[in-house]
Amino acid sequence: MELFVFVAASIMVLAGAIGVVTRSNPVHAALSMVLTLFGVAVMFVSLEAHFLAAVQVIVYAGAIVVLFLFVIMLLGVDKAEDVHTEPLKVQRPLALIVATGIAGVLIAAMFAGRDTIASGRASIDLPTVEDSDANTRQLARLIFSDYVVAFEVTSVLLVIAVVGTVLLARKRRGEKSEVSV
Amino acid sequence: MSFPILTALILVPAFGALVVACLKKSRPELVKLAAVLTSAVTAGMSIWLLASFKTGEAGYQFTSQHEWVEAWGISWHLGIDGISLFLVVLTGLLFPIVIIGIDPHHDEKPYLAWMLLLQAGVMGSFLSLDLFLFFVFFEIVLVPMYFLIGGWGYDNRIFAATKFFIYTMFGSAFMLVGIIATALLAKNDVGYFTFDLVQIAEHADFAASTGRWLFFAFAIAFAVKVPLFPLHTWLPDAHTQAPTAGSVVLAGVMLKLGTYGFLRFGLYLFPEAANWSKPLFFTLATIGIIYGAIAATMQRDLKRLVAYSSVAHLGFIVLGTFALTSQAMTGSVLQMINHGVSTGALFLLVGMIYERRHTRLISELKGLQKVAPIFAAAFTIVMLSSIGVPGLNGFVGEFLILIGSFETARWWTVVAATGVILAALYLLWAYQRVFHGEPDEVNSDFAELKPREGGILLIFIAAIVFTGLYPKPMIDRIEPSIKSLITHVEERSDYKAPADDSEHSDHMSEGEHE
Amino acid sequence: MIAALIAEIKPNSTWYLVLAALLFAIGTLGVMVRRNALVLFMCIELMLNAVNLSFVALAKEMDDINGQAVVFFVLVVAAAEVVIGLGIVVAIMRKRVSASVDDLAELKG
Amino acid sequence: MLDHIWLIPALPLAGFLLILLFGRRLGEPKAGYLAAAACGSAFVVTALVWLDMLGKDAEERTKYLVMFKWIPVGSLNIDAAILADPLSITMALFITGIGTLIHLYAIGYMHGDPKFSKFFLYLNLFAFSMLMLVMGENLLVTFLGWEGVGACSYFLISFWHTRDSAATAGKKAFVTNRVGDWGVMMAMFLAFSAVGTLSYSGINHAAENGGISTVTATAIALMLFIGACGKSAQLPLYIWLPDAMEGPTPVSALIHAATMVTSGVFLMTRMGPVLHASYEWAPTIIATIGAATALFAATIAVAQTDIKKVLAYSTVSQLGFMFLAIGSGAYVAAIFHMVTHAFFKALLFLGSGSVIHGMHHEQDMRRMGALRKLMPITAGTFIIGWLAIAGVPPFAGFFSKDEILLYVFANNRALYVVGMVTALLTAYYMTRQVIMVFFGEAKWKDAHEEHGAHGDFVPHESPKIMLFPLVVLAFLSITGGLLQLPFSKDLHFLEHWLEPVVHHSEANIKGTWAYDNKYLLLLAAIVVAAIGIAMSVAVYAKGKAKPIEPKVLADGWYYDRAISGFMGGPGRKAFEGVAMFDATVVDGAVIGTAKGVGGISSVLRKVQSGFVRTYAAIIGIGAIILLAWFILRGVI
Repeated sequence: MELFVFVAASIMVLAGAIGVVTRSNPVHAALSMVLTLFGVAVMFVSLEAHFLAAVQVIVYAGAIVVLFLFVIMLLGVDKAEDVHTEPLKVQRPLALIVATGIAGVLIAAMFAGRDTIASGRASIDLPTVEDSDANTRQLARLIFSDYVVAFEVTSVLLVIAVVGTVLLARKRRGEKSEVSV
Repeated sequence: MSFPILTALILVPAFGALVVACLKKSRPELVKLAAVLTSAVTAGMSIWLLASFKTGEAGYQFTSQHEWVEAWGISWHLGIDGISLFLVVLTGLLFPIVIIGIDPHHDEKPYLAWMLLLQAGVMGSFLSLDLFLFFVFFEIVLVPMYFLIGGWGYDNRIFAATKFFIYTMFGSAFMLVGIIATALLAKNDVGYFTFDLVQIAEHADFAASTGRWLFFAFAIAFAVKVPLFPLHTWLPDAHTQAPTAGSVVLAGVMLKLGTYGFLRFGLYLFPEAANWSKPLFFTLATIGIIYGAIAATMQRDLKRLVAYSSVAHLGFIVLGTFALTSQAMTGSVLQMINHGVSTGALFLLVGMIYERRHTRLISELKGLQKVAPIFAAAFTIVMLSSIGVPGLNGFVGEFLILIGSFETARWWTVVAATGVILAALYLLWAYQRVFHGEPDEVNSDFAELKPREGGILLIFIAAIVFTGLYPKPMIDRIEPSIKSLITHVEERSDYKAPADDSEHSDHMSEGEHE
Repeated sequence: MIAALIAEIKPNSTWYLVLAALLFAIGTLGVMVRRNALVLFMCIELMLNAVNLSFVALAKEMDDINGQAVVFFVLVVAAAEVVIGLGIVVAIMRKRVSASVDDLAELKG
Repeated sequence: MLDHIWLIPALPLAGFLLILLFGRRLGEPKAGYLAAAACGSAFVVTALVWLDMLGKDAEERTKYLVMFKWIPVGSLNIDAAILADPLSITMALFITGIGTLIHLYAIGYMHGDPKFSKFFLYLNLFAFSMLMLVMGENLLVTFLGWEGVGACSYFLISFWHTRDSAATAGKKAFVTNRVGDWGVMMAMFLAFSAVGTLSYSGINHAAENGGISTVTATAIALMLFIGACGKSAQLPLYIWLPDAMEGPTPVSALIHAATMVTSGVFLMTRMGPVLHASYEWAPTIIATIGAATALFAATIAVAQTDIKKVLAYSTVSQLGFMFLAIGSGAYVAAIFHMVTHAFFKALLFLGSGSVIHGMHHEQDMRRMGALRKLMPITAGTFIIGWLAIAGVPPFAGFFSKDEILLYVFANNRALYVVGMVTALLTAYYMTRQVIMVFFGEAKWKDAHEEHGAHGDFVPHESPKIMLFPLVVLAFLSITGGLLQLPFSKDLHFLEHWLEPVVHHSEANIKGTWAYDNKYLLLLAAIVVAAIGIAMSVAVYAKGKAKPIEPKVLADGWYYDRAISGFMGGPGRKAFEGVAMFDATVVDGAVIGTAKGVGGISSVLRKVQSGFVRTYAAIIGIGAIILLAWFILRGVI
């Protein structure tokens, strides 16, 4: 059963990812990304990170992707990008090599570092993850105790981001926008 | 607590620069007034300093010390002794003369502000007794000079200014490393972390190899500034392209930062290394003397010629500095002033020629003595001073340097003295081509000296003649500090100064008189 | 038999990590080949997701919930980043028509 | 009076300052009279001092006067001090005396020159410098005067600076003298490091008492001699003196015949004890160079056609004689000859100046002739000068030259022969000059008709103010020999007078063959002079033989030309090479470094394409490399 879930989720993730990279229309790309994000959420569930799975769906698929789509629609850049030509000649082969290389070294690193992971396991305090609420409770306890400062700073960051975006994107007086809302 | 005269010497021109920068451009007379006033106040203070300086004392006078960055041992430590006294006075007097006497032709406001900032920087460099403070001022000096050359210079000014700036920065980078390393390495000996020059010099005891490395870090910066062969090539470009005032200040006081640095920091902090490396400096100085003179002979541009002659003259100063005898070193300090006065005056004169004829090329000038005899006479006196004719200031310094160096650097001195012949050659040849002969059409309406120009030159000529005939007041103030420096070097290295057998000579010269 | 055998196989953390590596590689590939600024952002999101996935997988592997806490923060910061990024894109789009990053080459040496 | 010796140099200095301030306002001829008065009063003071000295014992004739401490640093203690002793007063007497005469002469000679007052400004400055030179108490004060006269010489030679040749000659004189100055400076350094003082009394005292090692003494003496070679125009540095004739003739008379050029002789005399303390070959070198110069210059003088050039080479030759005397230990004879030479050479120069003045600035002797009738006083005095220099008794030159030859004979007979040949040549070329200028046919008529410049050109006698000095100098040239008559020990006035200064270093020739047979040598000298005159008369007056004036002699053995050729050719090329080296190699290294950095940057900056995607790829490559590195190192 777990294998089936994993394979299905993997296909979702990879297909979505490839879709993002290859679809010429940004709207399609954004929709492909939703597929990936769902796949990852599924995996979170199977990895018993229920809270994160929920957040993943709500924040990413719900908020971020919608934001993307809004911006695409707003700016009217939904016309297809010409993905068949590449003005920079070396860019595509180079990108392929680099991407393959990164995948390669990451996997290699993973296998090389397996022992470290194995040795690290015993030394860490294990939170129990049995009932469905436990994960959320534990995470909440952790965030509001050990990570409370980081949490507060993150909230400040979000406020700044909002204010900053409003400032960036607002129309200045006298400035004629090419995009009418 | 007496009046902090030294601090005032730095802050008054700096403040003047600020005021000038803030004044309105539309009121040029106010701007000029502010600049003249602050520089005159500085001049007055430096004269007061000269008058109240205690003759015959070796140590630092008028010291003022305040913590600046306590955690790093940096302090605002100023002081003056015989070595720096006349350089400070020269700085104090040269700037008002230049500000009053030379017209920048355009953008007077920023020009004056930069000049005053330059004065503050040079003053600070000569007065600092803290390594870090010195470095700050040493670098501050570059900025106004860069803008003066770049903003008010001649055709190729940007290139020259950039070359000047980068070349000097290159040297300073080594010194910065040297300064930090010195302070860190001296921490154990001194007992606490400090950049204070006196504390480090008196207490630190560097291992021979360490001291040599540190010494060379400093020496590169100073050698570039002096400039010592083969690091001299920024000088002809900077001098040629700089506006007249820039050249006068550059030759008058800025080059002395290098030679002064050797005395104040090189010898004082690292006596062992300086003593060990002196053959190198003798050789470079001697090469500089001969080489600069030969190169000067063949220049087509009057300003370049004077610039190369500076290379030669400063070679004498470096030779005297490292000779480590009281005659040679006193002569070096004296020659710093003399070179400032006579080469400054030469640049002033060349600037006047340029004002009139809009060329500095020797081949374009001819027969000026016939149409402007007083101008030619002034040029002649300054030229003879530069050649080193006795009775004028150039000779006193050169003679003292050579007679002192003869004791410790005999063969170098023998060669260096031939530079005296070459000096006559290049200056007289240039003089002949510019002033002698029958003036051609373009040169025949060359204007005679104007009263303002004559007045300024008169100050220079008075200084030239007075120093040449009666240098004793200067020597009396310089010598004690030099002697204590030599003692300092003797205590900390295996150098022994030649025996001071004054009994012998006194018996001869005074016993038989009357 | 085979089905049973297959059912026996449980995907362990390595599987997830390999998948995360692949996802990350695809994300980088996208960053390198796509010109549309918005798609670029999406690819960056993919890469972030890859990292998140590996964090969660390792948290399970090592029984350490700290990994999940990190993912939580990554999510929040990613959201902030997207907001700012899209704000910048909007600001740029005011000045020019194209969303292609190739046109934003003013810092060319 | 001895307390007021400072007046001697101070008076010309005051004259200089007055003319500097008011010269233009005074104008012609007041400025000239002021200058002459300054110099003349200095002469009066000197004479008074001299009389005062005469009244004292020999030991009390030395007076030091310290004006102020000049350069006191550590053990070096130099006073601005002057010294009056028999030697310096002798020098001062004839400097101020002849100087005054020449000042007067110049008032006439420089008549109408636009820079009249400036000329006297320089002359007074020169007189001051020259007096400082001879009255200096130490080497440095002397050096002050030494360079001062050099500078004045430079100003005066290039006085007519619009003429290129005058400007070049002035520069040449200064630079050549500087070579000599290098020697003087070296001597000062050596003396200071050996003795610790620069005062004459200190150095000479040490030299007399063995306080200076023989090596050092030799070095000092030879270095001083290099300086003397420069100033006194000896081989190989004589080249500037013939060119110095570009200056106005009074300058040639005062500076380049009577006073400045003899300062080398003075300095060697002053430092005689040091020369005495050196190796024996050192004086021999000096004597040999002196003799060589004397002969060399005399041969050149034989073929010169310029009236002043003949006298210039003659001066070089006579100065060679003086060094021959110095090298032979005959200091008194050297000074004696210096004084008589000052008389008759100044006379000859002033006479030639009078001729040039009368001929409207014609200097070529081939265009003169038969001037004795038109310029009787000039001719008469010139002839007296000629007899004096040719060594005809009882004129001054005869006695002084004979005194030198006596010592030379005792010292080195080969050099004596050289000296005799030179004496013969001297009589020959001076006779030639007198004949060409004052006797024979009047060639100036044709010459000027050819040019057509002056239709009714007739040479005229000079004004009285120019003739007066000629007469005085002619009188002195006749009687100058009285200073030191060879006949009896009692008649050696100069020797007794200078005794306190030279007693230590003066050679003792008593008992030598030469001393015992000095009348024989005297007779030989007369014979030689007579032969020289007779030969010249035969060639130039009677036309019995063709004149021997080869081009090689007229061109001064090509020595000067070789030097200028070298300086203008390879020397200049070498200098240019250095300048090129500086521009290309030294500065090239700097510029090259800058260009190199710039070049590398311009390659590297291409990496900054501005394409974000490319940057991403590069980051990716970097990440791969880093990770691969860690994996391979086994860090992970």
